[in-house]
Amino acid sequence: MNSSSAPSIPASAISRIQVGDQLQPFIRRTDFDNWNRYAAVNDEFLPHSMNDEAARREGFPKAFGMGNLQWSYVHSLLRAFIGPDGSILRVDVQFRNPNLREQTVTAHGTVTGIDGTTVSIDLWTQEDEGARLAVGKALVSLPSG
Amino acid sequence: MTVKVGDELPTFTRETGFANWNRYAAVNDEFVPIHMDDAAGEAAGNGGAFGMGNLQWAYLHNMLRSWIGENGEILSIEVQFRSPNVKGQTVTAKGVVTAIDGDVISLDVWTEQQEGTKLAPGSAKVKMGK
Amino acid sequence: MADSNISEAMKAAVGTETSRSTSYPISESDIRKWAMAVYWPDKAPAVFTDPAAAAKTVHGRLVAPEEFNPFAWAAAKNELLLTGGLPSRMVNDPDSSERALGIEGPGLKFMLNGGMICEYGVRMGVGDVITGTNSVGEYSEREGRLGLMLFSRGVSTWVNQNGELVRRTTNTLIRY
Amino acid sequence: MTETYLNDTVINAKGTLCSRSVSYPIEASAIRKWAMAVYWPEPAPQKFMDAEYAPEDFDAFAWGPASYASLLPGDDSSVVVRHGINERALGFPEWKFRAGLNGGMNCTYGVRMHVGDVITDVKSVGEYTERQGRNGLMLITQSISTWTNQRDELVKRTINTGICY
Repeated sequence: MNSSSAPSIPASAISRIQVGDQLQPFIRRTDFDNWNRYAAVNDEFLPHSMNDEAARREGFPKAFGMGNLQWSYVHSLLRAFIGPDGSILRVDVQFRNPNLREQTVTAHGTVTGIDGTTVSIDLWTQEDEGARLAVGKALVSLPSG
Repeated sequence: MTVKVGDELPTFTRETGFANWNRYAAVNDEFVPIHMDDAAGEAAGNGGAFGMGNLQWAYLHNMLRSWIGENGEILSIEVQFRSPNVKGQTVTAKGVVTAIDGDVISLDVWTEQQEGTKLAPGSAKVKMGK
Repeated sequence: MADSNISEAMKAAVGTETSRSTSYPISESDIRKWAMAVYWPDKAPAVFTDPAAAAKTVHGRLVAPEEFNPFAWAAAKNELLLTGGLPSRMVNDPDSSERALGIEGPGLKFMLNGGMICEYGVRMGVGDVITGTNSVGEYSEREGRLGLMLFSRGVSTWVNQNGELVRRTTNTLIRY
Repeated sequence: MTETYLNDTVINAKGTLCSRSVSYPIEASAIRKWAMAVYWPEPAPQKFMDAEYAPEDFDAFAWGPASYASLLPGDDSSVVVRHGINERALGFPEWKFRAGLNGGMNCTYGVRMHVGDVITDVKSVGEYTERQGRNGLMLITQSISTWTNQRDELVKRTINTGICY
């Protein structure tokens, strides 16, 4: 876990951010509990996310979660960082590996650039062993001050 | 429509499994391990995950609503959950008229699986839509 | 073995609008439940569940999480702009996006969600009615661990009832 | 071997009002999704898609109440009991059961629920009985849930039966 020793940054104003800052990670142990709730709100009832057998038929060792939920985790990570008055301008994510049942998924972000009140961030989600599930970039804007 | 004692209602049928149960959990916030995880259902002695009694309840309501029509009324309903609704079962909600008293119709209602075993037997009182 | 799965017809289709949907008005409970689900088991932030807390933000009202989908479950209106078939979300068919265009698909067997890019405009909030238009994005391909992989993109543009851009999403589908 | 579950506290609790929950206003979106789920995979009837009124079985407290208050002396309402009643706050024995089953429901309907309705649910203790069964002595619990709308009209009264052993 490469962020555990780094300082975590609360909802912020632009003046307190520096390149290299790590965002406070967003962590979830993932299982049917999370996926079925997500399916509930997004009407995304996929057999391979509800049923181990169905996932095995598709060649995966067990059920796996929606890319869309990784997407939400990344947004939750960004929202905590920007606070209620910041905005998310752009997010770009690729899904590299399936989020298998019972993995603990951690969403991380690192500040890579600051331009005026716009902050660029590298972000990713990883499982317990550190393998990256989703990787991407974001642009957010923070309140000045 | 003239209703008489002994009339059977048009049935309501669903093949049941995670696809129905998780949708029901979605609207009822009923995310219980025994309903979404085979291992948890097995640990509870049901050989796998099984469906919510509340969904059997909803299926009985669906059947009644379609029979009584737009302006009908379900006055009361009562069921017992006798047997678990396990994955892959085809569940059918059925009803039969047992008595008529003025405009109040009494019914036996139940859900059964494909072999005819009753899962949730009960009774209801309804008024037909005018 | 084909050198490319991208036909001339597929190239020509890039930019075509395929479908348009209009949402039901976004309600408080849609936002509340979305936030509860994606933050679970923690409590959802008050800005998504408490109109009074939300009123104190720059938005001045309850707004939805950025990734909220007002078309989940049902739309008030769905229009197919092409006659070839259903939008890809409705069926589990790797060729459905080409089928919708009335052209032949590459006939690949497997598909994966390759990722998405989203650009955000104004926030969605209670009462907003969103119109989403889907169009065909660029195709590309490359040799990878799963053989020749086809990358196709769908572009979805959402505007609110005032015609303001809410977001533009580019989804990448990987087929092999 | 348990000889009886029914001590005086349990027997005398019958009829005790336990909690009052108030729902969020019912929204068209909740009615629509409920109907879509219970009719799935067929489309829900149009009247529910248009949210003319809610299906009878609709739960206005799914996904949580807007407010919850225990009516039991000494209970600080910190434990929100959605199903059944707060047996601990009632001072019932801390039974250790191997299984708890949904035994059944009995519901009497009044007026329909519509968009904008705010439902109040008052839960009370029903009859607790016991019976010798295959799995030993079973406790049969009843909780009663009475729903009224913002005009104080009865929406439904439900008796939930639980079986514990």
